[in-house]
Amino acid sequence: MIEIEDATIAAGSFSLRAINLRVETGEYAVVMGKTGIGKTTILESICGLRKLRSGTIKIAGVDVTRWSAADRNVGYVPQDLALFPTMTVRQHLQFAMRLRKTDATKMKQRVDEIADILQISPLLGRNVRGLSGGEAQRVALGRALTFGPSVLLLDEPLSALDAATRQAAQTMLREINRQTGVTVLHVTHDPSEAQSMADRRFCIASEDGVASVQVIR
Amino acid sequence: MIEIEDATIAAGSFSLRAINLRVETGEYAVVMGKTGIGKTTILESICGLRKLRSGTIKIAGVDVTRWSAADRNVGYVPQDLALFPTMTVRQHLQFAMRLRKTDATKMKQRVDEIADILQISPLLGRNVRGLSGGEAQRVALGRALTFGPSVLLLDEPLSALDAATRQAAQTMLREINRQTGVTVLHVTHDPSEAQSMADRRFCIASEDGVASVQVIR
Amino acid sequence: MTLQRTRFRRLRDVVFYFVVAGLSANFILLIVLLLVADLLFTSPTEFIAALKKPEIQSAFRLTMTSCTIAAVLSLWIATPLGYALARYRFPGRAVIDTIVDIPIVLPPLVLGLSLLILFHQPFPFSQWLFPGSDWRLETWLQESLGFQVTFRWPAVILAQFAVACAFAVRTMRVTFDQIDPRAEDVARTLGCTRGQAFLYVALPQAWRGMIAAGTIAWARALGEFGPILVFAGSTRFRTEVLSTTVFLELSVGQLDAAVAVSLLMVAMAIIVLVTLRWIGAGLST
Amino acid sequence: MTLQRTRFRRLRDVVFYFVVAGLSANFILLIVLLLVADLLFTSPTEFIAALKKPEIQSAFRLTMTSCTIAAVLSLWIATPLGYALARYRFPGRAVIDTIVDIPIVLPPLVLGLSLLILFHQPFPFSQWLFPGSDWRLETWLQESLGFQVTFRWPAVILAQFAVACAFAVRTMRVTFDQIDPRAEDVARTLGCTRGQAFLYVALPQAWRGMIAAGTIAWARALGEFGPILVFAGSTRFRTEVLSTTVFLELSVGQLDAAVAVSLLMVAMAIIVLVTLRWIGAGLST
Amino acid sequence: DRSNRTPPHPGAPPADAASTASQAIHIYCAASNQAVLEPIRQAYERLTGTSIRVQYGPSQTLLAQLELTHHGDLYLPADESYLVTAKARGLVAEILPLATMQVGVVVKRGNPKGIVQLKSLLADNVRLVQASPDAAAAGKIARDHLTQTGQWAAVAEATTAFRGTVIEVTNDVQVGSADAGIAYDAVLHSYPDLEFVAIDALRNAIGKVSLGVLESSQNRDKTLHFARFVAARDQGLKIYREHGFHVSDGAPGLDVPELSVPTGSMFGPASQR
Ligand SMILES: Nc1ncnc2c1ncn2[C@@H]1O[C@H](COP(=O)(O)OP(=O)(O)OP(=O)(O)O)[C@@H](O)[C@H]1O
Ligand SMILES: Nc1ncnc2c1ncn2[C@@H]1O[C@H](COP(=O)(O)OP(=O)(O)OP(=O)(O)O)[C@@H](O)[C@H]1O
Ligand SMILES: [Mg+2]
Ligand SMILES: [Mg+2]
Repeated sequence: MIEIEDATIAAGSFSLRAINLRVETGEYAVVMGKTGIGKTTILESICGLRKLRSGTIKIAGVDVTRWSAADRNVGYVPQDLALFPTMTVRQHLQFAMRLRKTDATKMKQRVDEIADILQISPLLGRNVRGLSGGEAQRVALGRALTFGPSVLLLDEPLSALDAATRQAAQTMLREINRQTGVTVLHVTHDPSEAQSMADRRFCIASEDGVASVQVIR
Repeated sequence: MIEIEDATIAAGSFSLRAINLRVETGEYAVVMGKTGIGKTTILESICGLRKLRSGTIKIAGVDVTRWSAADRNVGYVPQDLALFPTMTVRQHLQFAMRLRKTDATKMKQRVDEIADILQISPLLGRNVRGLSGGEAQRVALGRALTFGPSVLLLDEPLSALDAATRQAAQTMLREINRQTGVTVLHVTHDPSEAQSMADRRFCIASEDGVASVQVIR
Repeated sequence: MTLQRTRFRRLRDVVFYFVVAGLSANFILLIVLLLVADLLFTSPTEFIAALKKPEIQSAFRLTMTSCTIAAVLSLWIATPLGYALARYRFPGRAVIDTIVDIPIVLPPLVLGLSLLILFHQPFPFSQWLFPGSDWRLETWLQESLGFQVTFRWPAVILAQFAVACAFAVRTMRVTFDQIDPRAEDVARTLGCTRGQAFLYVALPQAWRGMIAAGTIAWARALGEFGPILVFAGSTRFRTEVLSTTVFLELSVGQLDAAVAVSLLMVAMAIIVLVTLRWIGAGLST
Repeated sequence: MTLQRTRFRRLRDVVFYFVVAGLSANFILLIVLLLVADLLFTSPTEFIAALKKPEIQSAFRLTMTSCTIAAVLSLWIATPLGYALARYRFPGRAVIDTIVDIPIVLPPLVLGLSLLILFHQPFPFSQWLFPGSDWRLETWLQESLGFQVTFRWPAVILAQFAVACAFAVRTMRVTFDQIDPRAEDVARTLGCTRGQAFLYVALPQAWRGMIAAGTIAWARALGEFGPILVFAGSTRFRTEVLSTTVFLELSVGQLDAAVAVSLLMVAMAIIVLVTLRWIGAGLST
Repeated sequence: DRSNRTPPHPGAPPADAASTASQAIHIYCAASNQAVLEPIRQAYERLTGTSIRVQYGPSQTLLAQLELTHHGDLYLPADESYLVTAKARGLVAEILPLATMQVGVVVKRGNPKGIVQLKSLLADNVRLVQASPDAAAAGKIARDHLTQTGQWAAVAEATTAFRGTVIEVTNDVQVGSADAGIAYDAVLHSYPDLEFVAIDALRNAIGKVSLGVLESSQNRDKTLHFARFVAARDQGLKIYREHGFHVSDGAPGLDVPELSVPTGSMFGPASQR
């Protein structure tokens, strides 16, 4: 469960007040909204990379407003990907599991499995420099999926994929959501993607710096 | 007119042979293809950032294979945007015109006009750090449009835009193409975008490193 | 799925801060202790007395001027050179990359001596090019231009520049190494010449490195002593810089005066470096 | 719309190359000329003679060891300190940022003196903390640990470290300044402690800077002379490093021997620095 | 103001207490005397087995070192003036005169500029360098003498540069950055290409080399034994003479030092050879 209560976020001269959002546990929520409205900023607040001006954020019922990003156990796929320039694709997929001291065979199995679904198995040994846009995006997606986070925050995770690859990724994401019961917050600009994937769809808008989060039915 | 004749491109361990592509002058061509197939690499070869292994590239009938990127007069919107981290949005839009010593009033008028259509007028004074994904993408688009290039290479230029903004940008691009007669090569993964915008659609595929460029009818 | 705030991770963050702080403290503490030891060794009256001496005032002015000129020159050379080393592959690149470090390696006295030899012995190559010639740099400079280097202020600046520039080049090289050339490439597609790509795109990204290179060059020029002593001499009111003053005071056994002048140099450096960084930070926003 | 290859742009590129090369050449040429002047001044026999002297061989070994230790220590301290200065905002950051430059600014003789004062005069603060105490660092080290610093090899290393580390810190600071912290942030969301983010994400991106900092520290330690002379003395076979040898040779008027030893140092530096860079470049691929 | 300078630590043990080298004699020696002291040291070590630890450096650096560390046995600066300073600060117990050096003019061999007297130094085409009166004894001695005869102002005016040491002055003439330099004759021992010109105006300008026994010496007997060896006419002074110093014929009683340390028994017969 993700709960944002009366939050104010700010970045430089930008600020957004009165954000209220609630995603139930296990739910697959899709967020849409005009470009520049503050979707990325909200996601960064949830995962702990940005501090709230005011208000609270709860994950799985626990108030995490003052927790550090490392403690929130959130899988985050940033819009700018932010891959690690010195690592190979395999190291990206292993990264979170290594930190959690997952044992080697299990780790290998999981990496292979995810790489397979995302169709990046041939890239595993490659450094991330030189990856194509869609390849890099799938690496960033894979990196956030491996360690069983309690919440997944996906910031336009499929925008650079061709129709077929995107379809496979969509299926996988729903599959993971269904099997592990992870709560997902997925930002996209593609209405059909929202339509096909979401349990619940939100549309964020704002007026004079006051947010309004509408549920689309 | 863009003409690629029997070109081989290579990047690290990746290589693609026998690329043949011809876009007529003033045509709006859309290129599709599986992620990682080599679309970006082809675009970088056309604009001069990547050398061909073999083959020739002609722009407007002139063989530019050995020309430097600066001489090709191509407007390129890279997939990774590659904005200039130290400049404001306005400086981005002015950049190419300044290099061409466009006079101040004309430059201001053009910047305002393009910023207006791309809906980035409020951002003109901002540094590009902190721009949202969609905002940054429109800045990169605007940067390549201002100086009247003879060819436009757009690498997934609208992927981070919401439906309404995207629509406006699409209209503008077609408008520019129609008015100035600029030849456009537009890469996208969105079939409906391709459908609605293209004079001609290409689909790139490859087998054993040999490219096949099919025209979709 | 329950969420628990893992205390151990915060603990490990704290441990990390302590390790970083602990390692850093070794060095910081060493310097602070050195300074405090110096401070306790001298006294404010020494300090004031030093400031009042006309030769020290003159040395102060020369030091300020020469250090600034040397730092500006260094930056002026180091920026293009660092850029060339970081961006372009050209024959001899590895050689140049190594040559740059040589002034750092040469013992100070030898650097001074080398400068003397260069200016006063028959010029290298001149004998091969024009057999029998006895062309000497200093003689030529003096006879044709009426400009004397050795034992005059130009020698001070040249000696400072030779070392300061080497450090500035290293700093600029690292800076440009870390700047992604991608933006410059894209600028080229917009019609930039290479010079414009450097000026408009690369250079503005390098300002932190330039501030660092400038301050390091200035500081190094200020601390320079051996080569100046040998190449420029230590003539009062003419080529005496503050580091020479320290040496002269030491020569007459005035330990505390020497330490006082050094602290004056430290104070001067702090003011200049802080101002430079402050201007640099101001430019960035 | 016609497309014409604009000759003027290629011309301007060539002009740019020439300007860059021209500016760079000023410095490169200066160094090359200095070296050639030195080379012409000495002779191969001098060189061989120098290499054969047992005191020079011993100085060579001590130099190699001490420079390497000083460089490793410097890198060991400079990396966390440079990282802390680039990434964290903490009280006293600006002060520390300035303190770091002080060893660069202090004239060499004074740095040595300061070390002597620190080790042999009553310890700073000890009198305030324990009135009447006369605690001295060197005495204490000797009495409790049986470890002597002044005039022994630890003094050589400490003197080299004090200056080399300052340059290494500046270099690492610039390096981390230019590395985008974004990747480290995202690593944090994956569960990294700050230490892990530093180790796994930031550090591997900084390798070029670390090579540069290591080489600059090593080179600086090699060229170090004043502080070593004052703090470690110049006892043959014990604290004599090559820069001291140069001074000793110079003091008895052996100009060509001094120059020969300097060229030996230059050769040594070239070999070590090229090897270091080569290893560094190897690691990167 | 040296009010906060602390006097020697009364209870401080010898710096060498912990090491086996405590038997060694520690001498601070001006780097310019290195060529002389090395053979003397070797001879003494061969003779007695007592090891001598020599620390070379510029005289003023050495003075600072012994002042700050209160450690060491002997101090042999380039010129007696440093010993006078050291004595005034209570660092030196006893001074033994060794040799003298004549101040004069150093020129290229063959004296191309024909310098024979002070006046020739004032010519426009002669680049004159000399040691800084503030930094080096030779400079100070020259200034004192020339000031007495009223010629200093003219010479200072004609001086192209003041250098830190007489060695630098000599190097300038050697390298060619000066035509003439004011230096000691003894310095020229290792410069075959240079020539010394004694000029009348500096006839009485003489630098003295003396050896100081330090207050901090922990082993006074042994130290004195070595000091006397250095000052002995047929031992140390002989070598000084060989290196171009002027050795007075005075102080005869020191020729055969009395032996006050056990190891010295090896020394007796040797000294009578
Ligand atoms: N440092 C900053 N200074 C000023 N404005 C900022 C800063 N950082 C972000 N903003 C602004 O905050 C707004 C929200 O940004 P955000 O990235 O959250 O948008 P978004 O909804 O994700 O848009 P997109 O769909 O384009 O990704 C944008 O208008 C952006 O320009
Ligand atoms: N330096 C390199 N080393 C190895 N492979 C590389 C290198 N650079 C690019 N490639 C590979 O070349 C292929 C083509 O890349 P390109 O960016 O052109 O794909 P694309 O068609 O644009 O894909 P996308 O739709 O995902 O953007 C990719 O598989 C990529 O991994
Ligand atoms: Mg966004
Ligand atoms: Mg692409």
